[in-house]
Amino acid sequence: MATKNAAEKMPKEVTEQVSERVSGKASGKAPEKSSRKTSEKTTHTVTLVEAVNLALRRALTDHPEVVILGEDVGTNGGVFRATEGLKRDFGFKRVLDTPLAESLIAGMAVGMATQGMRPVAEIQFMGFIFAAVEHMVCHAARMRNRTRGRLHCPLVIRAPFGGGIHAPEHHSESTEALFAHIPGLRVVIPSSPTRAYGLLLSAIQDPDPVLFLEPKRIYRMVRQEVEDDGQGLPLDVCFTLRQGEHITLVSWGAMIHETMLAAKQLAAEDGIEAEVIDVASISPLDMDTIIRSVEKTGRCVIIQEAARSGGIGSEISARLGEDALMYLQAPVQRVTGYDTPMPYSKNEGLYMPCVEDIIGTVKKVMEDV
Amino acid sequence: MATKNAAEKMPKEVTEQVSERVSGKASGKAPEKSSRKTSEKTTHTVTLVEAVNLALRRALTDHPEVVILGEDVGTNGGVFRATEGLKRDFGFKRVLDTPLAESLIAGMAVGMATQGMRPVAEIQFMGFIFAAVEHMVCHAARMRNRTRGRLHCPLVIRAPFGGGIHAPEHHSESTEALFAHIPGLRVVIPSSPTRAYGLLLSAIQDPDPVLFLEPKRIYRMVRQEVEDDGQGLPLDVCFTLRQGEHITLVSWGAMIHETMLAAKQLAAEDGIEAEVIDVASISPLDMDTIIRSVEKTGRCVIIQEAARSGGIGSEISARLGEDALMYLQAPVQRVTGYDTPMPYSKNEGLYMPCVEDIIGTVKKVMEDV
Amino acid sequence: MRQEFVQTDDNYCFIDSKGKLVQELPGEVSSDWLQACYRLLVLIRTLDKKAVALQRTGQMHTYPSCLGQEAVGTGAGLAMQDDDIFVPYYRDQATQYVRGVRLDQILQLWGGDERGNIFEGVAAKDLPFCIPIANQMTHAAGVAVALKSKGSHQAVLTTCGDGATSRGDFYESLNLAGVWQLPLVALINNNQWAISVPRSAQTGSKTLAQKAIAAGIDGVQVDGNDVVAVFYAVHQAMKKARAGKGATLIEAITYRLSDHTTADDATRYRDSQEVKTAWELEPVKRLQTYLHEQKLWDSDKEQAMLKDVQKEVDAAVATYLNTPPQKPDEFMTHVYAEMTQPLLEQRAILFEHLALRETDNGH
Amino acid sequence: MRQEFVQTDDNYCFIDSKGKLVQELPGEVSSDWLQACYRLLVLIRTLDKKAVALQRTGQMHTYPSCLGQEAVGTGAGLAMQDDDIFVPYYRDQATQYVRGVRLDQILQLWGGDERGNIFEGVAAKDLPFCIPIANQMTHAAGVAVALKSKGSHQAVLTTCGDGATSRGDFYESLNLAGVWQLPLVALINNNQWAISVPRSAQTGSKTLAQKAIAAGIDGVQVDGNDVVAVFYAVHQAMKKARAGKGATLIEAITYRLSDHTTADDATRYRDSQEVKTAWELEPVKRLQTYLHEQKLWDSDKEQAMLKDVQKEVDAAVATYLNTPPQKPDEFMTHVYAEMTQPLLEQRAILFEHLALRETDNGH
Ligand SMILES: Cc1ncc(C[n+]2csc(CCOP(=O)(O)OP(=O)(O)O)c2C)c(N)n1
Ligand SMILES: Cc1ncc(C[n+]2csc(CCOP(=O)(O)OP(=O)(O)O)c2C)c(N)n1
Ligand SMILES: [Mg+2]
Ligand SMILES: [Mg+2]
Repeated sequence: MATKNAAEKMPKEVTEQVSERVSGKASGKAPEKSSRKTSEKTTHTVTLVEAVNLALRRALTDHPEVVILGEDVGTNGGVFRATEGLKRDFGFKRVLDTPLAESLIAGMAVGMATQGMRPVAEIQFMGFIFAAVEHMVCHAARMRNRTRGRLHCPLVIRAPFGGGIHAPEHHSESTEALFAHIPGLRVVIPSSPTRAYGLLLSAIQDPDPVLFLEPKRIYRMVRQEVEDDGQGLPLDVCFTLRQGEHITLVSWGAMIHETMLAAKQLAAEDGIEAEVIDVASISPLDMDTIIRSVEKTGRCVIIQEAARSGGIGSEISARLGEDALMYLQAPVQRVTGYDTPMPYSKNEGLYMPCVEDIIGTVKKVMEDV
Repeated sequence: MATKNAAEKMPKEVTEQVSERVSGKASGKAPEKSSRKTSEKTTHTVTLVEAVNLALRRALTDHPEVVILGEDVGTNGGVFRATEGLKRDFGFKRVLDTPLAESLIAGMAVGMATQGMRPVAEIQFMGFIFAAVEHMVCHAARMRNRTRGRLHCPLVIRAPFGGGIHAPEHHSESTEALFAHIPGLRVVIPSSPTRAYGLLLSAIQDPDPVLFLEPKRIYRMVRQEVEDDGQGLPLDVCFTLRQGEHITLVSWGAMIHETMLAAKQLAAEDGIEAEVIDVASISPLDMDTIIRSVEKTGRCVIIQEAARSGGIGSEISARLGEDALMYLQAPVQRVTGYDTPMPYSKNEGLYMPCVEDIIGTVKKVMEDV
Repeated sequence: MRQEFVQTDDNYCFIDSKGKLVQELPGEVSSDWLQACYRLLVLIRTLDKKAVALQRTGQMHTYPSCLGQEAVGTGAGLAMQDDDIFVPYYRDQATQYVRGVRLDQILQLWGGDERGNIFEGVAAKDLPFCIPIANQMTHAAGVAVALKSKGSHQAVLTTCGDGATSRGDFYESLNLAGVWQLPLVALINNNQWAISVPRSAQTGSKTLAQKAIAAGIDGVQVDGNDVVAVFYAVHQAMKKARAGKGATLIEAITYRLSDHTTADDATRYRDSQEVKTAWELEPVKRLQTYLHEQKLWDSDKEQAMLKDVQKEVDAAVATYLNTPPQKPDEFMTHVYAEMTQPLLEQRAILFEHLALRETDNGH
Repeated sequence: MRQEFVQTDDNYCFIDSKGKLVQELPGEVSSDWLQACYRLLVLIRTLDKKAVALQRTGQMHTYPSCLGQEAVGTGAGLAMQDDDIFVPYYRDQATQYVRGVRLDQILQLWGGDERGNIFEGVAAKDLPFCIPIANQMTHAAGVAVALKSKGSHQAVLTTCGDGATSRGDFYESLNLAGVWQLPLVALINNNQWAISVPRSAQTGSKTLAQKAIAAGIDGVQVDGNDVVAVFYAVHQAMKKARAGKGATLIEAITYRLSDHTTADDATRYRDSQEVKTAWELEPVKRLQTYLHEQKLWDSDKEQAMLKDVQKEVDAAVATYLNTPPQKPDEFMTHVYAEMTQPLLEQRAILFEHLALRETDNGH
């Protein structure tokens, strides 16, 4: 199962520019071979969550060692319907409703993975992932290294994350940075149906553990044509969604939506052409693509929904300061959530970065000389 | 119980320079008043771990609501003897040996704290803290905000951390950055006996939850005179341990030791005068002190034992790039651990930054123009 | 050690689903008590219906109905003394109300406003409801430690669902309660479902009560649809706890007649026949029947009570809807006792952003 | 449901502390088996002593002796079939050895070298020992799920200490094993201490075996100092598991005769009299006595065996001490299947730093 060239998989609703870097890398990064031949291709017009479902379906079809597990993933099809119909179509031995215990879910996934299965576990909301952290950090991320390659953990932990859907407390967190600091894990975040499909397939095929975070606010925001061809997208490159020479905007997850809107508005109203990079794989981080863009534009704004201090934005900004300092015509700026818990649902809008915040910050950075 | 002016509490073994900023801030930041008068002053020549013991003793004496809990903290006095003699002297109602369950330890500390107690819980090694994360993130850090101040969580979680003592797997981690990204927590790290005493007392007196990480590699490295006067040190300032005009070295925890050695050697052999800042409270972060120093020196190297990507060093570097860009004469550089699990004990030396690494990096940064 | 543990407890039920007395009522239960109790059940059901309606009309966010489980919460609440501490989970509207949390606060919380957690009076030291499953149980253990170490004669009541019994915190807290003889009572609202996962898929143990044996504490099953049985079991267990005689696990057997929350659609995963059967066991009707048959109740009383209850709920809804919003920076000012330097800086950014949003929305 | 559960199991003990037969040996146990078993116990004790000596002389890092618990590990190991999977904790030297892990690898691991985990042969799919307490039990549950879903007739054996029974993972995994009827056997090495915390302070339950009741699975107690009893209990439980008849929790009652690890000093927290008493129950002597009395053993055989065992241990030590170090970047090359871009960049930094260190040490 080869990784498709990233360019082919670009979403339709955004400017279809892929940096050379991405395409270049992608071809050299085919995930592990499938144990079965991929089935027929079909094209579907789907939302992000439907693309997740499509990828899971494809993985279950092509790889007998794939098993879905989690709370309410079976008969109920997941609280967001990401696993809808999978139990019906693949049976209860492939789609397991577990007892309500996140440490168990992560721990058993580790055990399963060491014996050659490819568990794809769902944590119902990222706010409930903390009990799974011990197994992710101490075992999933280390089994290969600990055994010098004798055993490894090809598992995926999926979790919807982020705010904006007026959910109760603990249902709106963005703590991706915690996991990006853990060596041995991959942390991958799609921001469109095509990328959800391609990245999730690659995550499942990858021989190492992947945390796959799904931006639930945009689960149903747009539809795209997704070719269900079993082809993954590369896990270790950024996607350049829009080219521009004046400033680089870097983001990931649901914030890509606001970032693209801001870029369009800046172009239309102010003649500012922003390059937009979707980081997608926040760990390991593809700094080359970002640095190359900033070398060109000289300016950068990073947009992150998570709390400000110690987020992925800080890592990217730090790396730019270290490796692209001489190209920077203005300080890198971050538009972020705040160092507070996500407010209860009535006030989450206050917390979340929005288009106006991005545009305002970009204009300030453009004025800087 | 007032916070002592930070300057008075500086360790004896290092250059006793405290930035104005620190002294200035300290006076305005007295932790909560004690519920009892502090007892007599005495002076002790102690190691860092003994200073921890002294502070715990003082807190137990002065505050009836303080209770110590954890695994082996009672009769055994803790596996590093941090709680030595406390059960004997304060009784089993004040010093609780808990069952072996970290989620329980953190969860019960939350419950105790909401009812006016001040639990000081020990996690035996930072590598075993992960099961406590759920309660730290979802409850300790949020109880005040969730209840709009009706309840709060004045608790301390102490844990020895870091490598260099040839311990088994999971006994040498430095994952402080995970906690520094959690709003509502404080994360405090002493690097000398005096700071261990003063910061731990302030952590216990603080009305909010504090993760207090003890650099076990230097638990017994030096002795200092510590005045057991019940006075805390401020929790939200950096400590400037050495003044210098050529470059700023920023570190925390055990790495302060290597950083100070490097600074001395650089001064003696190369005439490079480094300013050394001990961040001490990595969250909330006192960037003012660091920025002010870099405005003066124009160069900065950050030394961190933790994995490179997404560490505290990244946050500091990012902030310097954003707020001090025009002062930077060279890119900020980081000397760090690697994006790998800590190697098993035989090879941990390969992973850990050392004096030579720091000096080499500083010289490179000094050459940059 | 292969023997399974299924033993029906003596006081499993007092008033059965037909409204018939199964055994003599406990001395603590008077006719007045029963009538007040009935009003509470109706009030909670009325609030619950209203809350769902508010959510359906966009005036509230996700809400977890307690339909069918009113007796569990009400019976538990009535068994508590003022200075006991309650450590709830999210389906405890009834107990919280009995503890003095206002109805409008309950709505406010599910409307996404933290101020609903500013409890006063008896509930001032109670914990807010806990959403991460079973976490409240270790908090409750900690509260019990605090009470015990103060030498008080109070006890702690904590609650959880049947699904929660699969989580580590459930066992860790009960284990502590056993070995430290804590004044703790843990009440399981066994409503047969954890979202879409039935009780039978959650554990292989025949009862949830028998999980107490792992902790060396007492375990009791009660009919969770009989408010008297719930009250009496909790009452006895709390008395034991207050007397320093240790912890109890109580399994109240009931049924979640509603969807899991307003975001759920239970028809996807459970049989309508099962729900229909469960309706025959529900707690309100049986108490009404009993009161009627005892001549303690009539339709005049019923009408007056319903009107009164409706008025109380309507007033709460009005208060909820008319509560002015929080200040825009209020989500920053309670994170720490004092605002930190980073937060002060970030508040400035917030205000800048809010100004940008204003301008942009203005033009 | 107030009844406590203490029931002595039929096969609690076969050979008692005086070396006397308490009941007929199981058919599976032959004289040859017993002699081989005795050699294993002595071998593990010899290795253990040597390992402590290596640590004391700075040739190894922290080491957890299994002194006194050799029968638990040995009996368990002998009850496993080759294609079963073992999921150990850190005090399982004996079982690992029986599974084919080399003695030098055991030393290598405690000497701080990951290559000790490169098991071959029968143990190739066994997990490395787990240090975070009880985590291995959920891994074992996952392994059991994998075996079950492959339709294999293998079973999983996992182990833990008495302290581990306080941790959520212990209960969560057993609960799953119960409800999913997993082919899992969990064996508790109840050595009475979790570092300094005695069994009595860990839980209020009278036995650890009764914790099985919470999961709806069988629980059994055995004399952990009788290698036959341990073998037979594990053997029976594994057979049941392989037959698809569900999981078992076994509590093996023994004693930690050593310090917790070489970093510990047990005299700080426990009575020397208790240790003395425990020595009278230890597993090696009783088997030796039994063999002698059965005329299956004599001092010639003993001498020959001791010499042989010493030779084997000495050879392992030599291999351990002479193993060349890993390559300096080996701690980077196994983090992911392929080195990532950041790691490639960081390897360059590592080599730069190593060069700096060389130079600096050179002048
Ligand atoms: C740790 C955690 N995991 C998952 C969830 C999502 N979730 C909310 S309620 C629920 C089911 C709870 O079932 P049960 O304990 O029976 O309580 P009930 O809702 O039926 O009253 C789940 C899985 C959560 N809140 N917390
Ligand atoms: C999660 C976790 N917490 C704490 C520790 C530190 N620790 C190592 S061994 C031990 C005691 C374990 O006791 P027990 O389960 O009885 O096993 P034993 O060592 O007696 O065989 C502790 C607390 C750990 N390894 N993992
Ligand atoms: Mg339920
Ligand atoms: Mg033990």
